[in-house]
Amino acid sequence: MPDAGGPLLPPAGPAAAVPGPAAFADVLGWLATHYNYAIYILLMMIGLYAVLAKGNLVKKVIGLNLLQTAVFLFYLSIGKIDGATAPVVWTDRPPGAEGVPYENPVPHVLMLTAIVVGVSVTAVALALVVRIREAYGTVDEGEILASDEAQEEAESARAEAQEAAADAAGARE
Amino acid sequence: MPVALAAAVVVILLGVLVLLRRVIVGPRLLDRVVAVNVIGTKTIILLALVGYLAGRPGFFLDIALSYALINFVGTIAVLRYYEGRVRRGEPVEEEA
Amino acid sequence: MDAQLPALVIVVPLLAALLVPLAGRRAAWGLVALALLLAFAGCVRLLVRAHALPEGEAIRYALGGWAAPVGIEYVVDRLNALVLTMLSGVAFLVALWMRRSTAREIRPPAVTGYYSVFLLMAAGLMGITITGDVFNLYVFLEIASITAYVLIAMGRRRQALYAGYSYLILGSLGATFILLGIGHLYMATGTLAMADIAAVFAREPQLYDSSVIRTAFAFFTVGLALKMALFPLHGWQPGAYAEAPSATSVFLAATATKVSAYALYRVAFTVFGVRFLETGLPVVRDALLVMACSAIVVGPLLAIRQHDLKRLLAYSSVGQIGYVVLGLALHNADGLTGSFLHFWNHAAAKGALFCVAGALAYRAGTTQVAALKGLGRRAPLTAMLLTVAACSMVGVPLTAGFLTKWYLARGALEAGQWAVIPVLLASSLFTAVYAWRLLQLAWFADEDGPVAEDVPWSMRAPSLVLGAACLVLGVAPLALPVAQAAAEALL
Amino acid sequence: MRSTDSLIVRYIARRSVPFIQLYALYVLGHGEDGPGGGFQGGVIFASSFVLLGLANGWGYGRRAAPARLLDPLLPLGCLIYLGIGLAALLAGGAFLEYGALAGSDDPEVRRHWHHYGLIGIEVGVMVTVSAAMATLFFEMARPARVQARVDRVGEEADRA
Repeated sequence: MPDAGGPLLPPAGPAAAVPGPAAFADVLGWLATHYNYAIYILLMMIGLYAVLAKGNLVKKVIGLNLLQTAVFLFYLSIGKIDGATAPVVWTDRPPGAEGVPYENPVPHVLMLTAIVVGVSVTAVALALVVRIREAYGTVDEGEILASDEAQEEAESARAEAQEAAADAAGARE
Repeated sequence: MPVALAAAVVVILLGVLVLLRRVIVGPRLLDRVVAVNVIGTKTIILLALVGYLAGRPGFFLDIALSYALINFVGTIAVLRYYEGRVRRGEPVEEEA
Repeated sequence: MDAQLPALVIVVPLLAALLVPLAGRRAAWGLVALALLLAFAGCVRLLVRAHALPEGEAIRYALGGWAAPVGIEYVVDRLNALVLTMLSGVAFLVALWMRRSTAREIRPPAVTGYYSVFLLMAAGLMGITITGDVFNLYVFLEIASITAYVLIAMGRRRQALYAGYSYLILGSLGATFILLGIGHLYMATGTLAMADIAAVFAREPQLYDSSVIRTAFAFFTVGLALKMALFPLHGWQPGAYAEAPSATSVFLAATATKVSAYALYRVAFTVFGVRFLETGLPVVRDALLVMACSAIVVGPLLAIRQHDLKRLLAYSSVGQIGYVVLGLALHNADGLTGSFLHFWNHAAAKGALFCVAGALAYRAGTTQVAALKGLGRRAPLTAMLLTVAACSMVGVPLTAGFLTKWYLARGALEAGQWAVIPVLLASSLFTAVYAWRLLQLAWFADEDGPVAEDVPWSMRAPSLVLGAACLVLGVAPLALPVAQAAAEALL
Repeated sequence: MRSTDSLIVRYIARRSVPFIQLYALYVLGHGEDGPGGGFQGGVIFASSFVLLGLANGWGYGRRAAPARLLDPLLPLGCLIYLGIGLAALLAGGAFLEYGALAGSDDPEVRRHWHHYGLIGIEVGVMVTVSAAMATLFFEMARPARVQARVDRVGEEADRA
C-alpha cells in the first residue's frame, strides 16, 4: 500500500530527464507503489470530462458525483494502514489480535461529512433539473441556451416596436 | 479456514467479472438489471466473507444487511422505470 | 455570555433559520431581523475585543470542549473580526430591506422558506470566516454555496433556474478542488487545525519544497478563485447576480465572493505562511497578480457594454474582486490595508448599487439601465444613493473607494510592481465611463418615467445607511486603523 | 407514479415496512460501537417510505409520510441538535460540550451525560435525515397532475 506523505513523483535523476527504459521503469515503479493516485486521477478526469463536455444536465450531475467519489477514494486511501482493522472500537479481540492497529479514522469521518455535502448538492442539482425541465421542456444545455436567446430576441424586438410606436404617436401630436 | 474463505472470495469475484460482461453487452435492459441485481447479491456474500476474513464478522454483517436492503429498493426503482416506459409504449432498449 | 460569543454569533442565526419555518408567516420576518441584529451586535463586540488583545493573540473557542488539534476551534483575530462585522452588518441591513422586496418577487408560500435559507446562508458565510479548522471551512463553504444556489434559483424568470444550475456545477467543481487541497495538506502534515498546520510548517520548513504541499496550495487557489469569480473563472457570476431575486443579489454581491477571498487570505497567510508565497510557490503569487490585474481592467470594460443594470453591476463586481485579491499578490502592509479596506468599502458601495437595482425592480418592474431615466426627479434620494455609490466605485477622493486605490497604489510601489499603477488608472477610467452613463440617465435625461414615487422607507433607510457608509468610510478614518492592524497582524 | 402491477411486490413492500423501520432504530442505537448512527439510521428509515412509494404508488407512500408531518420534522431534528448544544452552553460548558449537562464535576457522571447528549443529537440527526430523504423522494417523483394542483393552489395564494 502507498505510504502517506511519500514523494508523489520519482526522484528526478538523469535517467528521468531522458525518456528511456530506465524512465519507463521509474514510472512503472511509481504506479506500483502509488496506484491509488493513478486511480483517483483517472476517475477525476472521467468526471471532469462529463461535467464539461456533456450537454445533458443530468449527465453533468453524474459527472460531478464521479468527481466527488474520486476525491473520497483519495482520502480513504491516504488513511489506510497496512494490516490494520476498521476504526471501530474492537472490544472482543480474539487472542493473537492484540497488536492489530486501527486504520486512521479521521479521513473516514471527513468523508462521511463530505458524502452528506455531496448528497445535498446532488439533491439541489436534481431539483433544479426537474424545475428546468418543467420550464423549458428539455434538459439539454444547447436547447436551453437557444431557447433563452430566442426569448431575449423576441423581447427586445417587442420593446423596439413599442418605442417605435410611441415615437410615431409623438410625431403625430 | 482463511484459505477456504479467500478462495471463496476469488470465486465470487470471478462470478462478478462474468456478470459484468452481461451488464455491458446486454442485449436487453432486463438482462442488465438482473445482472446488476445478482452482482448486488454477490456483494452481500462478499461483505460477509470479508468480515470473517478480518476476524470481525459482527459489524460487517450489519453492513451486508443494510446493503441487501438498499439493493432491493434500488432494483425495484430501476424496474419501476422500466415498467413505466413499457406502459407508455416508449422504447425500452437503447438503439444500437 | 461574553466567553461564548464566537459560538453564539453562528448559532443564533442557525437557530432562527430553523425556527422561521415553524413560526409561521407573520413572525418570520421579525425573527430574521432580530437574529441578525443580535449577530451583528455580537460581531461588533468581538471586533472590539479582538482589538483590545495584544498583537498576535486571538480569541479562541473550542467547540464541545475539545481543544484545538483534536476538536474544531473558532478563532477571532483582527482580520476576521473585520470581515465578520461587515458580513453581519450587511446581512442585517438586507434583512430590513428585503421584506417589501421579497413580498413582491417571491411567491407567498415560498417566502418563509426564502427567509430560512437566507439565514442559513448568512450563518454559513460567518462560519467560513470564524472557523480555525480547514475542513470545517470546507463544510461552511458548502453550506453557504448550497443555500446560494437555492436563493438564486428562486428568481422570477426561468433563466434564474439555469443561472443557479451553472453556479452549482462550477461552485461544486471549486469545492471539490478545495477538498483535494485539504486532503493533500492533511496527507503532508497530519492535522487539520489551521494553527497546528502552521506550527508544523514552522517546525519543518523543508515541507515547503514538497510537491504535495505545492499541489495542495494550487488546488486551494484554483478552487477559491472559482468560488470568488476571479477573472478568467467568473463565468457563473453575471448570470447568477442578474437573475437572482433582488434581495439575494444585494446580499451575494456585497458579501459572498469576498468571503471566498477572505478564505484565500486565511489559507495563504495563516495556514501556509507568508514565506511560502515568497519562496515556496512564487508562480502562484505571480499568477494571482496577473489574474487580479486583468480582472480589474476587464471587469469594468465588460460592464460598459451591458444594458441590464444588475448584469452591469455583476461585471463591475468581477473587476472589484480584483482589488480584494491584489493585496494578497502584493503581500506588503499597504497593499493588504487597501484590500482589507475594500472588504468594507465594496460591501457598502455594491450593496447600495444593488439596492438601487432592487428599488428599480420594485417600482418599475424592470432592471434595464434605460429605466433609470428621470430617476433624479422621481426619487431624488435613490438617485443620490446611486451617485454616491458610483463615485465610490470610481474612486473619487473623499469616498471610500479612493482610500482603497490609494493604499493599493502605495503597496504596488513598495513592492516594485509599477505596472499596477496604470492598471488602477485605466480601471477608474472605465468605471467612470459606465458610472457616467448611469448618472447621466438618472439626472439629465429629460423624460419622465411612469412612476412618480420612491420605494417605501423600509427599503430606503437600509440602502441609505449603506450609501452613507461609502461617505463616512471615506472621510472619517474609521476603517483605516482596523484594516492596518489586520494587515500588520498577518505579516 | 402509479402502483406496480405485481401483487407480490406490492404485498412484500407493505409487509416489510415495520421490519425496515425496526432495523433503522437498531442501526441508530448501534452508532457508538459499530457501523451506524443517525445518518445511516435515518436513511434506512426513509427507505421504508421510498419502498412504499415505489411499489404501491406515489399517493400511497405520501399518505404514510404526509408533507404536513415531514415539513415540521425537518427543522425539528436540527432543533434537537442545537437545543442540546445550547443546553450544554447554558449549563456552563462550551457549545455541544455534553459533559457539562451533568451539572457536576464527577468524571463518572459527566461521562454518563456525555453519552446521553450523544444519543440525543443522534436522534435529532435521524429525525432530520429521514424526513429530508423522504421529502426529497416524494417531491422529485411528484406526478404531473399533483404538480398541476400545487401550482393552482400557489397561484390562488398569489392572488389572495
